[in-house]
Amino acid sequence: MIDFSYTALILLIPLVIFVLSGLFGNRFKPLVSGIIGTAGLFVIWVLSLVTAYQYFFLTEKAADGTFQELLAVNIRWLTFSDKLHIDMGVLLDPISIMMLLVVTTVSFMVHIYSIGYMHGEKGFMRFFSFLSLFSFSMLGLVVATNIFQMYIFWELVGVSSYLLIGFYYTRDSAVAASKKAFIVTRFADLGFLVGILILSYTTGTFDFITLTGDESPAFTSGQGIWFMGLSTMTWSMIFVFIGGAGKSAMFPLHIWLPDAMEGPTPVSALIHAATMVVAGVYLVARLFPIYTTTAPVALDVVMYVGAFSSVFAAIIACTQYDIKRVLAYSTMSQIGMMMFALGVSGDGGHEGLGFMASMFHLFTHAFFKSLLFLAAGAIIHAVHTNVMNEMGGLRKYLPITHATFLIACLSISGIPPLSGFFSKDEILAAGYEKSLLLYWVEMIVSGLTAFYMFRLYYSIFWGKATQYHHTPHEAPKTMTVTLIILAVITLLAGFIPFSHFVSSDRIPFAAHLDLSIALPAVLVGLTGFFVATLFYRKETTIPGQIFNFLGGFSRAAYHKFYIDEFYLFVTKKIIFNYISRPIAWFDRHIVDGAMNGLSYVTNEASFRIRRFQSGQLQQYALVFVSGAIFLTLFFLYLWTH
Amino acid sequence: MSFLTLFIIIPALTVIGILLCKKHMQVKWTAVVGMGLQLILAIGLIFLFLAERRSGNMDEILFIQDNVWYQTLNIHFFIGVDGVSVAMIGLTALVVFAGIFASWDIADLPREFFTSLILLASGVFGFFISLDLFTMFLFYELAVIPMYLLIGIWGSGPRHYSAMKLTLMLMGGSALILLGILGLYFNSAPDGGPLTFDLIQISKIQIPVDAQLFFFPLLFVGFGVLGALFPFHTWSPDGHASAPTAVSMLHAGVLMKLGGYGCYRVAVFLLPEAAHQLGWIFLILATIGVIYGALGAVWQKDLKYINAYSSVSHCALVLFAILIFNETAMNGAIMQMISHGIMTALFFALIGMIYGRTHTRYINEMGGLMKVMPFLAVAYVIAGLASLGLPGFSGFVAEMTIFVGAFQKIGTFYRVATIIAASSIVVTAVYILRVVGILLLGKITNPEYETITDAKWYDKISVVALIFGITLIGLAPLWLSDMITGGLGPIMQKLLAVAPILN
Amino acid sequence: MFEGVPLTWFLITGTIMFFIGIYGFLVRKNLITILMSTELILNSVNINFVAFNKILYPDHLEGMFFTIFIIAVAAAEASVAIAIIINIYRRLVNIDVEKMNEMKY
Amino acid sequence: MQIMRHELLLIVITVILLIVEIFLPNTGKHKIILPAILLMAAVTIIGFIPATPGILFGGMYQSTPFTVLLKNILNLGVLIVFIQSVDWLKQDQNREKVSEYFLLILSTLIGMNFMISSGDFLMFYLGLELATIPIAALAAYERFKEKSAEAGVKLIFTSALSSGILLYGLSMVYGTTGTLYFSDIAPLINGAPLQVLAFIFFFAGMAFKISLVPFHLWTADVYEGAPVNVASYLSVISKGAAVFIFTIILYTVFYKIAELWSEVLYIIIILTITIGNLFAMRQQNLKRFLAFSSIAQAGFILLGIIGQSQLGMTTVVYFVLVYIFSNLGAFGVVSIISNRTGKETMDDYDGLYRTNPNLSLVMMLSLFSLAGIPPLAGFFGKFFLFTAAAEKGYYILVLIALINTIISLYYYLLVIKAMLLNNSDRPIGYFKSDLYTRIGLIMCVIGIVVVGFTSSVYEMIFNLGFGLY
Repeated sequence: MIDFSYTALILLIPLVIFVLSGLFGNRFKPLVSGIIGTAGLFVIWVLSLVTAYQYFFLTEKAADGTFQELLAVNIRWLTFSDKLHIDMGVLLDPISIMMLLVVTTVSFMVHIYSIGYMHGEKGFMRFFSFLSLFSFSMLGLVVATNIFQMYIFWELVGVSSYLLIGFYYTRDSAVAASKKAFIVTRFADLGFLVGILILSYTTGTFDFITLTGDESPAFTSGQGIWFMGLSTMTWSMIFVFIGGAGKSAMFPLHIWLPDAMEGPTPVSALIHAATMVVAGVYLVARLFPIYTTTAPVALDVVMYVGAFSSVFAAIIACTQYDIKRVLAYSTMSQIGMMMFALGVSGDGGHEGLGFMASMFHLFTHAFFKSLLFLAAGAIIHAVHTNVMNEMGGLRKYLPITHATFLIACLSISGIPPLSGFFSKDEILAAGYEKSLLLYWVEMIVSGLTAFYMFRLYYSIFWGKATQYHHTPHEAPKTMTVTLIILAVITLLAGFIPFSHFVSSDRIPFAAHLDLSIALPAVLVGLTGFFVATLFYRKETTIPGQIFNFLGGFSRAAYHKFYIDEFYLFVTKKIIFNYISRPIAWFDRHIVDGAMNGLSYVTNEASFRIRRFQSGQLQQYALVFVSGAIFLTLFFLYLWTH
Repeated sequence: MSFLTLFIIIPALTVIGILLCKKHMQVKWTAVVGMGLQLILAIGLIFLFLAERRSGNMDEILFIQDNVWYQTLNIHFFIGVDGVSVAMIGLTALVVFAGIFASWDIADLPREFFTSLILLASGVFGFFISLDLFTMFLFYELAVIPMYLLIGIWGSGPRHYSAMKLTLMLMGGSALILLGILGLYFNSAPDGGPLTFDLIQISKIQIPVDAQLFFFPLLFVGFGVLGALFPFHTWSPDGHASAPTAVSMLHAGVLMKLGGYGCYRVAVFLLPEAAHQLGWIFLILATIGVIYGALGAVWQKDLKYINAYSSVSHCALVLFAILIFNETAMNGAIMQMISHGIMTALFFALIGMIYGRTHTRYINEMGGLMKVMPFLAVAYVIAGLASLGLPGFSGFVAEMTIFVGAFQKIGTFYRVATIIAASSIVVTAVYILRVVGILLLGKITNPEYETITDAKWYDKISVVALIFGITLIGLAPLWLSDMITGGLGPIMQKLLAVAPILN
Repeated sequence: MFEGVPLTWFLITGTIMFFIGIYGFLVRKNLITILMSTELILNSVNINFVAFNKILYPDHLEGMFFTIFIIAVAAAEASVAIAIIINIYRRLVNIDVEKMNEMKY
Repeated sequence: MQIMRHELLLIVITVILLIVEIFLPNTGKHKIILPAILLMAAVTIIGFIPATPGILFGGMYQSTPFTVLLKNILNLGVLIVFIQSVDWLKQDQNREKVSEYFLLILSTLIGMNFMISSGDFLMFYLGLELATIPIAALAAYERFKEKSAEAGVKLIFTSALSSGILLYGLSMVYGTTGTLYFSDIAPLINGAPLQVLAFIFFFAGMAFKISLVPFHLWTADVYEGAPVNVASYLSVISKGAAVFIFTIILYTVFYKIAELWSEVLYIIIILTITIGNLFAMRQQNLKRFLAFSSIAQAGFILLGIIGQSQLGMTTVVYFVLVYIFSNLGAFGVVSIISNRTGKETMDDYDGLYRTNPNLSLVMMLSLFSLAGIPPLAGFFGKFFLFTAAAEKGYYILVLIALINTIISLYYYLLVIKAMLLNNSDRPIGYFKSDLYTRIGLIMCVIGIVVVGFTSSVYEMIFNLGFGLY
C-alpha cells in the first residue's frame, strides 16, 4: 500500500509560493518570481504524474476490481457539530487524478507561456502570485475530500479568477468584467451553498466517500417529498447544479464568461478554458452516484441545460468577431456538451458511457482549448488586436502558431484521429442511447463548432492580406514551445484508453468506437469545415448575405440574444433603483424619523408647558392650592369607593 | 485574587499615567504600552485557558474571583471567564491595540482623547469578565458614555447631533436592561433565600415563566439596541459616520458586541423559556436586519455609511444565530461577533486613513487609489473579501457555521429565514465590489490624489495586526470554535431543557 | 359662655376663614393684603386647634400651646415678610404682586 | 446634654459668632469667615463622635443614632456650602453682612436638626419654620438686586401659604387623634376621610419644602433670584432635611395608611420627574437649570420612599448624601464662575474646558453623577433607588423613571456639550479660583468618586437606620 501523503505538497507548494511572492514579491526582480512560480508548478506537475502512475498502475484495485478512493490526507479544519465537520485533505480517485493531470499540465504550460507573454508587463510579479493562488485553489477543489472543502476552494477559484480578470485594474472594462464574473458566480454559489445545506441536513455528512458510497445516507434518507413535489435530494442536487452551472457558464448564468476575456490571454487559457470553467462538470461528476440514484430529475435538468447551452453558445459563436469571445462561446458550448453527456449517462458499466465521455471530453478539451487560447494569445501578441476583421493572411508570419492552431481546430471539430474526435464521438454515442432528438442537436452543435472554428481560422490566417503597421513576428520561444507541447498532447491524447481509467463506477471497461455514430459525426464536422472554407477562405459576400437573410435572428445572436441587457435591467433598475434606494430612504426617513420624532415631541411638550411657570406668585399659589385640593378630593373618592 | 482583575487595573493605571503625561508623544506611548500589555495579557489568557481545558479542567467558569461588594444587596465583584468571554476579550484587546495606532495623529486634546478611549476599553473588558449583573451593567454604561465625548469632540460632520443621538439611544437601551436586571434580581430566589445578581447562580434556578415573558423583551431589546437590532439601529450610521477613526473601530468592532454578548449571556441564557416562546419575533426582526442592512448599504455613497449598514447586517446575523438556539448556530454567532469585530475595525481604520489622505468619504469623488496607495488599497480589498465571506478569512468560518447550524433547525420557518439570511452574501459581494471598483480600481479621477502618500508605519501596525487576526481565524478556526463550543454547554442545557427538539 | 356650641360650628368657621384666606391670597394684588390673608389662614388653623382642644380633648393643652406657638411664628414670619416687602418697595416704588414676574419660564 | 449635642453645639457656635460679630468693625466683617468655617468644621467632626441616644421633653425630642447620622450629613453639607461661599462673601457688596449669612444659615441648620429629631408635631413645626423663615431673608440677601428681593417675596409667601395648609392638616390630625406625639398618633391613624385630608394637606406642606410638582413652582424663581450659594443651600440642605423628616414621619406616623400615601407618591413621582425634566430641558440660566434638575432629583428620591423598606429608607439617605456632593459640586462651579465673571447662562460656558479645564472637569463629574453615570456615586444611588422601588413591584413606575433618566441625561449632556464640545469666540477667560473654592470642590469630587465605590458608607447607613422602618 503506497503512502500518498506526499500529495499534500501539491496543495502546499503553490500556497507557499503565493504567500511568499505576495508578501515579498516586490523585494526581488519580476522575472525571478516568474521563474519561482514556474518551477513550483513544474514540481507539482511531476508530483501529479507520479501520483497518477502510482495510483493507476501500482495501487492494487479493490476486491470488485474498482479503483479505490484513497484519503491521502485528511485534517480536521472546523467542527460544526459531532456529525458535521469540515476536513481539509486530498482524495485520490480516477477523476480527481485525471483533473490533477489536466490542471497541473495546463497550469504549467501557462506559466511558461506567461513568462514570455507577460514580459515587461507592469505587475508581472502580481500576475504570477495570482496564478499560483489560482493553481492552489483549483487543485484544492479537485482533490477535495468533502463537499464543503470543495465549496471553500470553489470560492477561492472564484476570487482568483476575479483578481486575474481584473488584472489590468486601470481599465474600466476589465474592472467591470471581473466584478460581473464574481457576482454572477457568487450568486450561483449561493445555490451551491443551499444545496450543501440541504444535503448536509438530510444526510448528516459532507464527506464524499460516505455520500457516494454504496450505502450512502443520501440513498436512504432524503427520498421523501419535501417541496413542490420533488424529493429533498432532488432539490439539493438541483441547487448544487446551479452552483456548477454558474462556474461552468451554463445558460443562463453564462454571461460573465465572454466578458471575462478582458483578462490576460494566458488567464483565459488557464481559467476560462481548461480548468475553472469545467469545475461545474467535475462537481456533477463528483456527486454522480447521487444524481443517478436519487435525483434523476436533477440529472435531466443537467442534460437539458447542457444541451441548450451548447447549441445556444455555438450559434452566438458564429456571429462574434472578437477571437477571444468566439473561443469563449465555443468553450461554453463544449462544456454544454460535457454536461449533456453527464445528463444522458447512467451509472455503471456501459451505462456510464456518458460519464466517461464527459470526463474524456473534459480531458481533451482542456488541452486543445488552452492551445487555442494560447495561440490566440500569440496572435494578439503579434498584431495587437483581437478583432478578426483586422487580421488575415497571418500564416506566413506566424508558422508555428498557425500549425498548432490548425491542429487544435481540427481536434475541436472532431476530425479523426485527433483527440477531440474520440471524446466527442463518445458523447454522441452516449446521447444516441438516451434520446435521438438531443443526439441530433449535439450533431448540429458539432457541425456549428467546426464551422465557426474554421471561420475563425480562415479569417485569421488566410483571407485578405491585411497591412500591419509593423510586420507581425512569431512569438518568443517560451510561448511557441508551450504551443508545440500542447499540440502534441492534442494529437495523441485521443489514443488513451480512457475508459480503462475513468468510469462512473470506477470499474474499467472497454468503450469501443462505434462507426455508426462516428461516421455521421465526422461527416457533420467536415461539412462545417467545408462551409467555412467556402465562406471565409477568400473574401466572399455570402456570410453577409446569410446574416441579412436571417435578419432578426442573426442580429439577436450577434447581440448574444440580449441576455446581458436583461441582467443589466434587473440589477441596475430593479434591485438598485427600486429596492436598495427605497430602503435607504426608508431607513433615513421612517425608521430614523421615528427616533427624531420622539425627541421633537419631547421638546414640543417642554415648550408647551412653560406657561405654568408664569412668574406670577398668585398663579403659583393657585396651582399649589388646587393641586392639594385635587389630590384630596381624588383620594377621598378613591378611599370611599 | 484572580489575574483577570488586571484587565481592569491596567486600563485604570494607563489612564492615570496618561493624565500625568505632559507631552503629546508621552501620552501616545503610555497608551500604547498600556494597551500593548493588555493585548499580551489577553493572548496569555487565551493560552492559559486552553491549557486549563486541555489539562481537563472542565469547570463552567475559570479564573473565578468573588468578593462581596454591597453586603445588603448581595452585590458581588464576581469575575471569571468561559470560552466565549475569553474569545471576546481577545477580540477587544486586539481592536483596542489597533485603535491606538489608528488614532496616532490625533492633534486636538490628545490626553483627553486617549483617556476616554481607554475608559471605554476598560468598560468593555469589565463587561466581558464580570459575572455579576450589577457590575456587568456598571461596565456597560461605563463603556457607552465616553462615546459622547469621543464623537462630540473629535468627530466630524454633524458630530454633536450624532453623538447625542447615539448616547441617548444606547442609554435608552440600557434603561431597559436595568429594569430587566432588577426583574431578574427580584426573581432570583423564587423559593426564599437571599436575592442575588450572580449570573451563574440565577442560571441555576428556574425563573417563573410569566416573569420571564415580561423581562425577556426588555433585556433583549435593551441589548439589541447596542447590537443594532432592526429597527433600533439608526444610531449606527450617523454615529459611525461622525465618529473619529479609532472610535468607529472600537464602537463597531467591540461595543456593538456588548449587545450581542448581552443578548446571549443574559437574555437568552437566563430566560430560556421566554426566549423560546418569543424568540420568533426577534428572529424575524433579525432576518429583516440582515438583508435590510445589506441592501441599504448598496445605495450609500459615503464609505462610513456603507460600512455602518454592513455592520447592521452582520450584527443582525449575530442576533439571528443566537435566536436559532442550537449549538452550532450559537457558536457561529460568537465567531461572527469576533470576525465582524476585527473586520469592521479594519474597515473603519482603512476608511479613516483614506479619509485622512483624500479628505472625502464620498466614493464618487475618489478613484484609482490602488495606484497611489497600494498598501491601503490592498488592505481594503482584503477587508472587503473578508467581509463578503471569502474562505481563508474569519467571515467565512463564522457565516458558514451560522448557516449550517441554522439549517439544522427543524421547521420550514427557520429554513426560509436561513436561506433569506444566506442570500445576503450575494448582496454583500455586490456592495463590496462596487466600492472596491469605484474607489480603488480604474484610473485616478482626481489629479491632486497623484501626490498622496501611502500608509505610515503606525497605520501599518494597526492594519497588519487586524489582518493577522482575520486570517488567523480564517485559516485555523478549529481552536477558536472548540474553545467557544466548550463555553456553550450550560446555555445549551437550559435551552434543551426548555424544548428538547431544539437541535 | 360657649357651652353647647357644637364643634362643627367652630370647624365651619375655621374652614370658611381658611378659604377666605386662600381666596385673598389668590386675588389681592397688594402684598400686605396677601400677608394678611396668610394670617387669616393661620388663624383658622388656630380656631381648629383651640376648638378641638376645648371640646374633644380638654384634659391636655397641646392644642392651646400649638396655637400660641403658631401665633408667635406667624409674627416672626410677618416681620420677615414685611422687611422684604419694604425692600421691594425701595426697589420698585409699588408693592403690586403682579409686578414681580421678572423671573419666569 | 449628650443627647442633643448637635443642636447645643450649633447654638453655642451661633452665639459665639454673634459675640464676635459685635466686636468686628463694619469694614472687617469678613474676618468672621475663617472662625465660622473652623467652628463649623469642628462641629462637624465632633458630630461623628457616637452620641448617646435618648428622649427629651417627654418625647418631643428624640435622638437615635440614625438622626445623628442625618444631622452629620447635613453638617457636612453646610460646611461645604460655607467653604464654597467664601469667595462670594468676600465681594464688596457683601462687606457689611458677611456675618448675617453665617448666623442665618446656622439658625436654619439648628431648625433642621430639631425638625429631624422631633418627636411630636409641635417640635416638628417649630423646626420647620425655623428652617424656612431665615432662608427667605437669605434669598433676599442681595439687597440691591431686584431679582433677589423678588425671590425673597416668592419664598416667604409661598412658604407661609404652605405652612398654613400644613398646619390645617395638622389640626385635623390633632382633631382625629387628640395628640401631637408621633408615637401616640401612629396607632390611631385609620384612614378616616378627615385623616386623608389631613395627610394630603400635610403632604402638600412637605412637598413645598422638597419642591415636588405641583408644589414646586417657587423653586426655579427663588434659586435664580437668590445668591448662588443660598440657592445651593436651598437645593441640597433644606431639601435634604425635609426629605429626611418626611421619610421618618411617613414611616413612623402614617405607616398604617401606607397604601394611601404610596398611591399619592406614585402620582407625584411621575409628575415631578417628568415635569421637572421637561422644564430643565429648556433652561439657559444654569441656576434655573439646576433648580429644575433638583426638582427631578427629588422625584427620584421619592422612589426610595415609596419602596417602604429598610432598603428604601437607607437608599433615600444614601442618595441625599450623594446628591449633596454632586449638586454642591455643580453649584460650586456655577457660583465661582458667576462670582468671577457674572456669567450664568449656558452659552457663556461654551469652550469652558479649553480655558478652565479643572472647573469643567468638576462640573462634568458632578453632572454625570447627577445623571447616574458609573462609576460615580450617583449611579449607585440611582440604581439602589430603582431597586427599592422595584422591590415593591413598581416596575412601570421604574420604567417611567428610567425613561426620564434619558431626558435628564440629555440636558446634563447639554451643559457638557457647551463646556467640552462647543467652541466659542469669546469664552470665559482663565482665572485662578481661590483656595476655599478649590477645597470645597475637591471635597465634592472626593465624595462623588469615593462614596460609590466604598460600600461601607451604604452599609453604615443601613445598619444605623435599622428598625426605623
